[in-house]
Formats: sequence, structure tokens, C-alpha cells
Amino acid sequence: MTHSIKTSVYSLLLLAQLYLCFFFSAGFYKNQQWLILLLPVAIFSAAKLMSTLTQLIDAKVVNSRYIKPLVPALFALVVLIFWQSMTKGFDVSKILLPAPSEIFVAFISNIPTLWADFKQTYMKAVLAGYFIGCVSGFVVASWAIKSRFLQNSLLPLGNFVSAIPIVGIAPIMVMWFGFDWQSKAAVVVVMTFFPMFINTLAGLKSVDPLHNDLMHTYAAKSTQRFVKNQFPQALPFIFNALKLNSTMALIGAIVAEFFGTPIVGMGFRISTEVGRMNMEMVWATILVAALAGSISYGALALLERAVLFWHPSVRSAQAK
Amino acid sequence: ADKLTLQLKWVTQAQFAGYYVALENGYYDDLDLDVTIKPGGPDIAPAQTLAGGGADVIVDWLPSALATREKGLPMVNIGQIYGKSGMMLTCLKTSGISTPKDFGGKTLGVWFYGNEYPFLSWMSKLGYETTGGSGVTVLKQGFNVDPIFQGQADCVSTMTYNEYGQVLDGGLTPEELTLFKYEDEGVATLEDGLYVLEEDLADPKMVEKYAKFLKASIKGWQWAAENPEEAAMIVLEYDDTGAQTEEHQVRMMGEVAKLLNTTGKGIGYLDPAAYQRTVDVLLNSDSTPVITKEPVGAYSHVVFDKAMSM
Amino acid sequence: MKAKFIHQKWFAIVCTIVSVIAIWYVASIWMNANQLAKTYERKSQSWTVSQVVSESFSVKRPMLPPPHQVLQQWYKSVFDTKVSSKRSLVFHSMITLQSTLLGFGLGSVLGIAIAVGIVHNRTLELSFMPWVIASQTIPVLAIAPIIVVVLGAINLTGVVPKAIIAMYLSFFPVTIGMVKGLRSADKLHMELLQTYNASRTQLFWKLRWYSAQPYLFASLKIGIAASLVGAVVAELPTGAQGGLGSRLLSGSYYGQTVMIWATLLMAAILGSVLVNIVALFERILLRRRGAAL
Amino acid sequence: MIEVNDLSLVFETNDGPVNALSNINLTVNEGDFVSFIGPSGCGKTTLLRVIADLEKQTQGDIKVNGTSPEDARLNRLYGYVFQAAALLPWRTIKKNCAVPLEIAGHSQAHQTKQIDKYLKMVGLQDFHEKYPWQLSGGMQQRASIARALCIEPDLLLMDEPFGALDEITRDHMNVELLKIWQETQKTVVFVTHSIAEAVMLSTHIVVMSPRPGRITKVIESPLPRMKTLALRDTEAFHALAAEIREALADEHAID
Amino acid sequence: MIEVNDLSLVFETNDGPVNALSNINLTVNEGDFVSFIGPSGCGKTTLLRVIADLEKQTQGDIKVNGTSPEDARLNRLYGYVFQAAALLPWRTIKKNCAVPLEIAGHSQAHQTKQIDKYLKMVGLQDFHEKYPWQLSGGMQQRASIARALCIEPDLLLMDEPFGALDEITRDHMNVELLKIWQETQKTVVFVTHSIAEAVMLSTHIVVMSPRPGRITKVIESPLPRMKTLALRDTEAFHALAAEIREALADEHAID
Ligand SMILES: Nc1ncnc2c1ncn2[C@@H]1O[C@H](COP(=O)(O)OP(=O)(O)OP(=O)(O)O)[C@@H](O)[C@H]1O
Ligand SMILES: Nc1ncnc2c1ncn2[C@@H]1O[C@H](COP(=O)(O)OP(=O)(O)OP(=O)(O)O)[C@@H](O)[C@H]1O
Ligand SMILES: Cc1ncc(C[n+]2csc(CCO)c2C)c(N)n1
Ligand SMILES: [Mg+2]
Ligand SMILES: [Mg+2]
Repeated sequence: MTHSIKTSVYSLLLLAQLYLCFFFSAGFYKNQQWLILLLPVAIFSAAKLMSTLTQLIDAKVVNSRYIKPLVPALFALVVLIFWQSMTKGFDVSKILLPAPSEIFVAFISNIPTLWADFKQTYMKAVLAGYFIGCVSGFVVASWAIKSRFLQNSLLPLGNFVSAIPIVGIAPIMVMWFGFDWQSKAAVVVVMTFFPMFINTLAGLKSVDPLHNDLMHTYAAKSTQRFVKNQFPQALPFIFNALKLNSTMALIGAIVAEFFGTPIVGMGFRISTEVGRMNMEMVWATILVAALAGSISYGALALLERAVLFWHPSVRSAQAK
Repeated sequence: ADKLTLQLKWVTQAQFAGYYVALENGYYDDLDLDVTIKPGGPDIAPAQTLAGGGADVIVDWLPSALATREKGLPMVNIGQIYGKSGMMLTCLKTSGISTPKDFGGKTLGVWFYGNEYPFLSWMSKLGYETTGGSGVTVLKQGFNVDPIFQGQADCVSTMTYNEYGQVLDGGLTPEELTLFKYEDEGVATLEDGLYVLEEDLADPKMVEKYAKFLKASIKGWQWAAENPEEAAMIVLEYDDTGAQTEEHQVRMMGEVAKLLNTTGKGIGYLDPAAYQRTVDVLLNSDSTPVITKEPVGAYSHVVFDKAMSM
Repeated sequence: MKAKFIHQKWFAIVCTIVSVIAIWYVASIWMNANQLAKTYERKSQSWTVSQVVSESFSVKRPMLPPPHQVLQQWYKSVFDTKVSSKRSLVFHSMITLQSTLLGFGLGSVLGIAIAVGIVHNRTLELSFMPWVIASQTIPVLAIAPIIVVVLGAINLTGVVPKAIIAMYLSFFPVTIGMVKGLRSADKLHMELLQTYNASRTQLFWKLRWYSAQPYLFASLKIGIAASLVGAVVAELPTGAQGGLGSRLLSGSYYGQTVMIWATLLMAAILGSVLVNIVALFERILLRRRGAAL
Repeated sequence: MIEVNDLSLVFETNDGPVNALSNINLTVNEGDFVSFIGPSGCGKTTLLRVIADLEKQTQGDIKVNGTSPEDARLNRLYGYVFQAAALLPWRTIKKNCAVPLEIAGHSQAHQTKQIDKYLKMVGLQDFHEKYPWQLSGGMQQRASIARALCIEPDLLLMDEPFGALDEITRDHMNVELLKIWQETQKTVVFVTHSIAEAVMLSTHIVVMSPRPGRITKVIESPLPRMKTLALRDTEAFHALAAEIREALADEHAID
Repeated sequence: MIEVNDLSLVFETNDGPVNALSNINLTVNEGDFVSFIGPSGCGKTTLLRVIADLEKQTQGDIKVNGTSPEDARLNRLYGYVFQAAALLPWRTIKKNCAVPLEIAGHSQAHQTKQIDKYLKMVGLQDFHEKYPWQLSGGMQQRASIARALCIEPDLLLMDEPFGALDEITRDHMNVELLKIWQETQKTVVFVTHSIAEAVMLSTHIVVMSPRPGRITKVIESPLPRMKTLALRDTEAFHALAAEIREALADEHAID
């Protein structure tokens, strides 16, 4: 009983803070300084709520499948409330840091523009580059695994190339492949190839020596070894690279757009709108990027879970 | 000494020679000012630095300053260094462009990041669409003039004092090029000027400080215009990237000197007529409005007057 | 016991370098000659294949500078220039290195701290972990100028904003690797220590910390490379204040293609050296742990 | 010492519940040497883990030394030897044995004394500076036994500790274990697959059976507490072995 | 079938060479059931691996069926059962057993037939759709034995295959193995720790000794080829066991 009373008090405190940052006129912290004391209280309440939720989930009191996302959502809410309160409370200039509410409004009212940018950057450049980069990284690694010599040559090269900052590669790619999405895709290929290559190679090498011996006693041909043993063993590593690349690819494409683009695309939008002091629009585009990246990552994580049901890491995660 | 930070619009180069000369020759020191010059860059919006308190004075172009003002940052022009625009569109003759009428269907390289307003006004005046469809194809030009060499654009944006020289260095000859100066096309807008926050001007102490700064800067500019070679060397001295060449900077200084303000009371004085011309150009672009209404209080002569009376 | 030399690392690396250079030459001749031919055609001058090929070795604004041009430029700016000169790549490397190392240090500490928190606190895990991943979907270069300006407003300038961007990039791999590593402790070992009634601290220092070390080092290697990228990226918008990033930018701005390549080479060398230093530490540590090396 | 009442344990798995233990009743008195024997999967390990507080029963009740298994664990009442050696690969054999002593906060001198004593007992005195991977599987398992003995716990829980050893070494270890047990009057709960081992060591033999895991018979050994290898060829030994074999076979149907 | 001449194998390790095998001479005839027995670390596994072409001798000579071990392997002459189960975790038990058949290119129907037969033989017919990690260690090992049997090789190399099984199941598996061996006239080389198991199964018992790993005695079993569990209580059985124990003890000094 006291439990639910506490929970309601915490929720109320959180709501109060929400009310404060939306219904008080801007600059309230400057006018009434004591109001800022409410902020840590709200954050503390949220932390309490999150830990209560976690306990409920772990005790399997609630159906964790639907409740689980609430915890990170609550966390995000707190961050947003903090941001909203600070920018509104101190009346921070919009061209420095807009409030989340303003970003949201910009997002809603510019959906057609944002969608066009998303199509240009994500559907064209990122997808094409990601696909080519990952597939070729995988293919080259599966080829290199056959020879120590190839590994010894390609791995240092891979590490060397990985150390090159993309910002340096991007202008060269724009020079070579033109202004449209092809040059961005090329940047993405360069960025994704080596992580995939290195991870696949590590995965193929991670094969249990005992399983190797087993295949050896069966006099398995190298393709059979690959399909039946090495590839499945390498899958966790491959998924790691796929997930890592999914976020890197988007960043790479956006960054490449800073170096020349037709007048559409997320990178173009960000750099142009900063110059025009439309910071809400900049943040709205960043929001789109973060959403696209997180959704791609999440989808890959789900796929991984389905494919790697047998892997100890997935099994222990499911056991929770 | 009074501390003062100046945020430039772009990297260290002769475009900003006057300030570096004033710093190097001790003109700021003479007036008991401790000036720090922050170079800009492709993603530095000087107005943001101003709003964040990272700079007291910034160098900006009038169109973007007015647009920022409309966005709610009350910044005010306290002195106009350049009287003429150095912007032009540089086109390949082989692409078949000889007059603005030929732009239709062509690919034009344009700088964005707040530098696109004059271009957009011009296209609007010519009646070209810039967002696809019929009209011109616009490329967001990167940091350099490569697109014209790579054949990716028919025209690129250049400044008389900077990128145009690079186009020539790159192996194109003036005979191969058609130039459209914004000045000649009647769409010129005011470029490098000095801006501060409006609230500072209410404080006589600040006005005095800015006046000192302006006075010393003007002196620096005058010296630079008279001694272009030495000025270029001073700029080179301050370039932390080590990428600038003497040859290029000397040429830039020569070109920049031609743009310095000669109207009215000379360097530093914002001529209300020139101001109004810029505003009119911007207000006339109906398709992509840069500013929507006549700005009020966007410039002030108090600092200039004070400087002249010192 | 000596392996055939074809299986030795140095031989493979020499072969790689030779073939990369060969491919590079072919590509640069091809690309530059094409470009030259186009130029001649535009000027309606006549040209021959042998002429454009020989000229393609020393174009001023090449599409792809041939290796010797890049190496010459690199050599000149590293060895033939005083280290204190702004034209020296060593000078710029040092500037970048400062923010890289500071950012890497901060990022590693932050990454480890977050990982320890996540592994030990379930609420933190549920609430924070998804956002650690989401944080990396924000394009850094996009927020770099914003960070620089906002930090500039509270008078943090110079190396700190750059280091913070470097930190933002490098904490992530460390967190992910460390969480994995701390969790990778063998279940049997965990139960063993449980039977000894080990406290959480003892569990951490006697078991988790050790099982995490291989993962930590793998992450640190990624982290330090990421930190370098972050530092370079951060130098772009901070303006012409030196560093490899601003060198890249000005190279790009003035069409100095050869300089860009020389700077890229320098950045890659710097990155490899840093990664190898971490790898060296790793080897020393693993040997101290008695691993079979 | 151990009191198990009507204890059941069901594992919830993806493909339904597994009745690992069902209605277990068992008493282990102080000083007893109790062996669990039974076919694989009958729940021997699980029952031992419940005693060690590594697993929680889903029903029923268990007391270790009058307290809950958790309290027993917190009081460091027992030592546990796993089926696998579970040595920490980054520690030498000596340092591995030191882990429980360090955790319990013993002095350096005491640690060294204990470790030397028990490493010698398991025949590893010459290997104390080696790392686990430098030892054969059998040697590793012996090291893990020494580690459990070092803290001289009242109760020793051993899960097939000698499964990986060769027969001679195993015999030797059996005798050593008996000696330790005699000297220290410890209580031992021991999981084994080997009938001979069970006979050789135990005062009580608990015969278990799978699906659901349960106790089918508890045999009290008529043999003396202290046994020697010579006992192996006696009638009594063979008779007890036969009794166990029979009890196992009763419940055992492999096809 | 197998002809080993003066074979030695030295492992180069960081702290010096290890004489894993030294001057091994051994003949295994077709149809023999040969057991290697000896203390841990004496080189049993290593010798088996040399026969299977998993390890190369540093000196001496070995012929398997008149050819080199490599050719024997390429001709899929033998099946190998490892000390650990080594099942692929992403395949069900059935699909695990299918691996060697798939690799050898057998038809689907033949695969199913073989797998059903041998899974039944090891008592796992109800578990063929389970994944390895859903089975106990013992069950996993049985699955791995079924997998090796599926291809019905001429030569069966087994490295302590029943080490993890309980005694009853082990007895049962021993009898089954004997049956298979009888029926198919296969040759079996078998590594074990258990004297009883060696006696129960073998026609020849090879007693080995460590440091350096060598053969100290080869005992030919006087028992009939086909043995039953009842044989266990006979005089002959005990005599042979005693002989092996003695041979082992001769060379064995644990402290
Ligand atoms: N964590 C677990 N989750 C689900 N089922 C389990 C788990 N641990 C054990 N089981 C199941 O419980 C039963 C008993 O397992 P246990 O390990 O106790 O058997 P055991 O007698 O020790 O066998 P063995 O002799 O092979 O070691 C088995 O059917 C096993 O599959
Ligand atoms: N890959 C290797 N590198 C170095 N030494 C090895 C290697 N494999 C085995 N040895 C050593 O060779 C010797 C023989 O080992 P082997 O595994 O053949 O013994 P075993 O008789 O099978 O022992 P167990 O009964 O414990 O399985 C041991 O001293 C072992 O440490
Ligand atoms: C990305 C990018 N944005 C804008 C400019 C244009 N620019 C800013 S300051 C200035 C004055 C001349 O140097 C010019 C032309 C550019 N070059 N690159
Ligand atoms: Mg068990
Ligand atoms: Mg072995």
C-alpha cells in the first residue's frame, strides 16, 4: 500500500515539473530562482520510479515485454524535461539551443522536407553503401581466412585504413564520384568495409579448435567447413559488425554531405540550417538521424536474437 | 587593458587583413585594448558565437545578419568595412552561358550556410526556380572550386579575391570563363561588417570600447590597403594551419583593397543608402524570403561617430 | 620451428605495401590522364597518350596524386620542416594528439564507469543502455560546432571542446566492450566465488575485472582510433587553429589535393601508432597474466 | 547437518518445465560421508547446488546446520568442488588456491601454509607456479580440490571431483580424501558415477533416478568408516557394490 | 590395420620441449579392440590424434591400413569420438549427427535411417529435436558417440568417450559397443581411465606411462572377444584387472 502511495507521489512530482516547464513563461528560473530546486527533486522521483519498475519487471510481476521499454522511455523523458526546463527556465537563446518542444514543432511542421532528406541520405546513400560495404567485407574475409598470408597482409591494411578519418575521405569521394548520393555511398562503403572484414575474420577464426578437429576427421572440404562450422560460429561477430556499421553508415553519409551535395539530404539540411540559425530544424534533422539509426540498430538486434537463439549470450539474455 | 574577442567569418586570410595588421602593429594596444581574434571555419556561425558569449564583435555579411536578427538575435551593425560585394558566379564558356538568360537548366555551385541569400534573391529576380523543377540545378558547393574542374557544375560561386584566383591557378584562363559579378547584376549586398549585441550599445562604456576597436581596426585596414605585401605577410604569420601561400595572400590583399568602403565617410561607415539597397534586394526575393519585413534598428552609427570623435 | 618466410608478418606487409603502391600508380595515372585529356580537349589542344601519361605524374591538382607525390609532400612536411613551423605535419599532429589523448583518457574512464554501473545496477542497465547505443546515432560532426560554441560560451576553449568530442566517440566502444567483458565472467567462476561468499567488490576485482581485460583492450584499440577521428572532426569547425583536421580543411579549401593526401597519410600513421601502443600494453599485461603468447 | 524435507525443484525451460528434483527427503548427519549416485540427468548436481545455495528449490524445505543454505553459504560453512576444475586462468595454481583464503581475509602466512599443505596432498607441490593451462585436465581437477580443502570447511560438497582422473590417481585421491575426512571429522556430500568409488568412500549411498529426479534408495554402508584399498577385494565390498548396482538397475531403463 | 614404428612426438612449448610420445611401437590388427590406459598426461590422447592425422609425429613412422594417416582420413576410414562432446550448438541433436553424413554426401533417406538407428542405440531417440545445450553433459557425450557411429567407419577412435557417463549407462554403452564391434568386425582404438572398462572391452590393453610418454606393456586379453556383464565377477576378469593395475602401479609414483 505505501508502495503505491510513494509511486503516486513521485509521479506527481514529475508531472509538476512538466507543468512548470510548459505553462510558466520563459525565464522562470531567472525570475524565481527557488524553482530550480524542484528539478533535482523531479530527477530523483524519476530515478525512484525507474527502479520500482525494474523491480516489478525482474520479479515478473508485470509482463516485461510491454513494460520494459517504459524504463528507458522514462529516462528519456527526464532528460527532455531537464533540457526543456533549463532552456526555458533560463530563457536560452533559440539560436544556441532550442527547447525540445520547439524541436518537436519544427519536426512536425517540416515532415515533407525531412522525408525528402531522409530519402536522399538514407534510402539512397546509406542503404547502397551499407549493402556493398558489408557484403564485400564479408566476401573478402571469407576469402582471406583461407590463407595466413592474406590475413597478414589485409589485416594491417585494414587497421591502417580504419585509422583514416572519414572527414578526409569525404572530399575525395565527392571529387571522384560527384555530388549526388553515389559519393556518399562510396564513403559509407569505405567506412563499413573494414569493420565487417575484421569482425568476420575474427569470427571465422574464433572457431573452437575441437570443432575444427572434428571437421578435419570428416575430411570436410573447405566450403563444407565454412558452411557447416565457420560461418555459424562467426555469426555473432558478423552481427556485431552489422550493428556497428548501421550507425556508422548514417553518420558517414551525413558527414560526407557537408562536402558538397545537391540541395537535399540530412547533412545538407543540418549544415545549411545552422548557417540560417534555424537550430530547431537542425535538431529535428538530428532527431531523424537518431531515430533512423536506432531503428536500424534495433531491427538488427532483433534479427540477431532470432538467428543466434543458440548462442550463450542470447540465451542468457532471454533467461532474464 | 579591456579584453575584446573578435570572431571572424572564415579562416585566417587577407580578407581580414585589417584586424591582423591592427593587432600586429599594436594599434589595439595603443588604445589599451587586449584583442583576441578567433578564426572562423566552415561550420562556425559567427552569430552563434556572439549569442553564446564567445565573442564580443563578429565579422558577418549583412544578409545573414539581417536574417539572424529576424530569428530573434538582436545584433547590430556598428561598422561596415567592405563597400562592394566581391561575390560572383564564374561560368565555363563551353557550357554555353554568356548571359543570365542562359542559366536555365544549368548546374550552379552555391555556398550555403547563410551565404546563399544574395544568390537566392538574384535567381528570384531572374525568375528561376532553385528547388528542382524548371529553373536551375543548385549544388551545395563544398569548400573549394573543384566542381568546375571536374565538370560537375557549369558555374561556381567565387569571391573576386579568393576562389577566382584558385580557378585561375587551377589552369583555367579568363578567356575560358564568363563572370557574373553581383555588383554588376544589381543584386549586390553588403559583405564584411562588424556586429555586436544590441544591449551592449546601451552601455556607454561598451560603446567606448567598441569605438576604440573600430578606430584601431580602420587604421589597420588603411595601413593594409597601403602596404598590401606586408599586410599579406602579417596574415600569413597568424595562419595557424600553415596552408596559405604568400602568392595567394598578396593577390587576395590586392583584390580586397578594391572592395573597401569608400562611400560616405569611408571605411567603417555604413552608408544608409547602401544598406537600403541590400534590404531591398533581400525583400524582393519572394520565392524564398530571406527576411519578411523591413528591419528596424539593424545598424547604428553611435560607435562610428564616437570613434571618429576620439 | 621457423615458419616459411611467406608466413611471416613482415613479408605479407611488404607485399601489401608493394601491391597497394602498384594499384595506386595505375589508378592515379588513369584518373589524372583522363582529366588532363579532358582539359586539352576543352582547350581544343591536341594531345598524345604518352604525353598525358607522363604529365599525370606531376599534376598540380590531381584527381589522385601518385604515391611519390604524396610521399614527397609528406616527407617534406615531416622532416624538411622545423617541428615548430605551422607547415610541419608533426606540429599539427602534436596538436591533434593532445586532444586525442585527453579525449581518449576521458572516454575510457567514462566508458568503464558506465559499464561498471550498468553491470551492477539493473535500473541503470534498463534505463541507460539503450541510450548509450542511440547516442552514437547522432552525427557528431553535426553537433561538433554546436558543442564548440556552447562550450565557448562558458569559456571552455582550446583543447577541451575537441577532447570532449573525441570522448563522445571513444566512450562508446569502451562501454560496450566493457559491459560484455564484465559479463563474460565464466558462470562457473561466478558460482565458485559465490560459494566463498565473496562480496560484490571482491567479485569485481578477483574475477570480473580480469575476464573483462581482453574485451577492454579490444575496445581501447577501437576507442583510441575513434578518439583520433573525433579530434580531427572537431578541428574542422573550430576554425583554423591548427591540427590535422584544420590542415585537411584548408587543404580541401585551397584545392591542395596532395596536401590532403599527405595529411591523411599522417593521420593514418598516427592512428596506427596509437593503436599499436595500446596493443603493446595489452601484450605486456597479458604476459604478466601468464597468457600463452 | 543437512535436513531436506519434501523438496522439489522445477526448471522452467523454453520447452516446458523440467522436474529436476521431486519430493526429496534426506538427512545427512554430522560426520557422514554421503554419496549421490545415479544415471546422468537424475538431479545429483542440482541437489548439491540446492544445498550450496546455488539453486533455489521451488517447493519444500532445506536446512543446513540448522540454518538456511544461504546463511550457511554466507558463513562460509562449506567448500564446493565443481565437475569442471574452474580455475582462474590468469592466476597460478598457488594463487588459485589462495582465492577463497583471500576472500575470507586470512593472513599471508596462513595462506601459504594451507596452500603448501594441500597442494602437497594432491601431488602438485612442484606445479604451484604453473598456470592452469600448463596442466593436464586431471592435474587441474586436483588443484581445484586442493583449493576447496584449503579453507578446511565443515562441509565438503563435491560434484564428481575425480571424474577426470585416471584410476590409480583416483584411488590415491580416494584414500587421501578418506584420511582428511577422518582427521577432520568433516561432513562430505559427494556426487559420483562410480559404484566402486561410492562404496569405497561412503557411509551412506543415496541412489537417485531421473524423470522426475528422485531418491530411490538410501543404503547405509556396513563397511567400517576407515577403509583401505585392500578392502576392495573383500566379500563385503562386492556385496555392497552389487546392492547399489541392483538399486540402480531397478529404476534404469535405457531403451 | 595400424602399424606404429619407433614413433616420437615432441611438443615445443615456451618452457621447453615436452616429450609427449617417445619410441612408440605398436601394431593393431584388423578387428582388434585396443585400449590405451595410463595416468593422465601419459600421451594417450596424443597417440590417438597421431593415428587420426590430427597431430604429426616428429620422428618415426605410422601406417593406417597400409597408407599414411592422412590418406586414411581423406578416405573417411575412421570415426573419432572426442573427450568432450563437441556438438554444434546451432544444430539439433539429429542435425548434429547428420553432419558427417552430409559431408560425405549421403542421401537424406540414408541419413535419417542411420541417425534413427544410432540415436536409439545411445538412448536419445526422444531427444533428437533438442539442442545440445538443452541436454546434460552425459547426454551430449552419448549424442557425440552416435554421431561417430552414423558413418559406420572401419576404424573407431575413441578418446574416453564414456568418461562422463554414469556407470550403468556406461556398462550399457560398453555392451552396445561390443555388439557393434562384433557385428561389424570394426577395429577400435579406445582411450580410457577405467581398468574395468579396459578389461571389459579390449582384446589388447596398452599400458602407458608419462614423462616421456611411452608404452610400458601391451597385455593380450585372455578373455573371449564377446564378453557379457556376467563376466565381471569371474576370476579371469579380476586377474586381468589386477595385472593391469600392477603394470600401472609399477610406473606410477604420485608422491
Ligand atoms: N539451468 C537449468 N535449466 C534447465 N534445466 C536444467 C538446468 N540444470 C539442469 N537441468 C536439467 O535438470 C535435470 C537434472 O540435471 P543435473 O545436472 O542435476 O543432472 P546430474 O545428475 O548432475 O547429471 P550428470 O551426471 O550428467 O552430471 C536434467 O534433466 C537437466 O537437463
Ligand atoms: N598442444 C600441446 N602443446 C604442448 N603440450 C601438449 C599439447 N598437447 C598435449 N601436451 C602435453 O603432452 C602430454 C600428453 O598429453 P595427452 O593429452 O596426450 O595426455 P593424456 O594421456 O590424454 O592425459 P589425460 O588422461 O589427462 O587426458 C602432456 O604432458 C600434455 O601437457
Ligand atoms: C562551406 C563554405 N561555405 C561558405 C563559403 C563561403 N565563404 C565564407 S567566408 C567567405 C569569404 C571568402 O573567403 C566565403 C566565400 C565557403 N567557401 N565554403
Ligand atoms: Mg552433474
Ligand atoms: Mg586425454
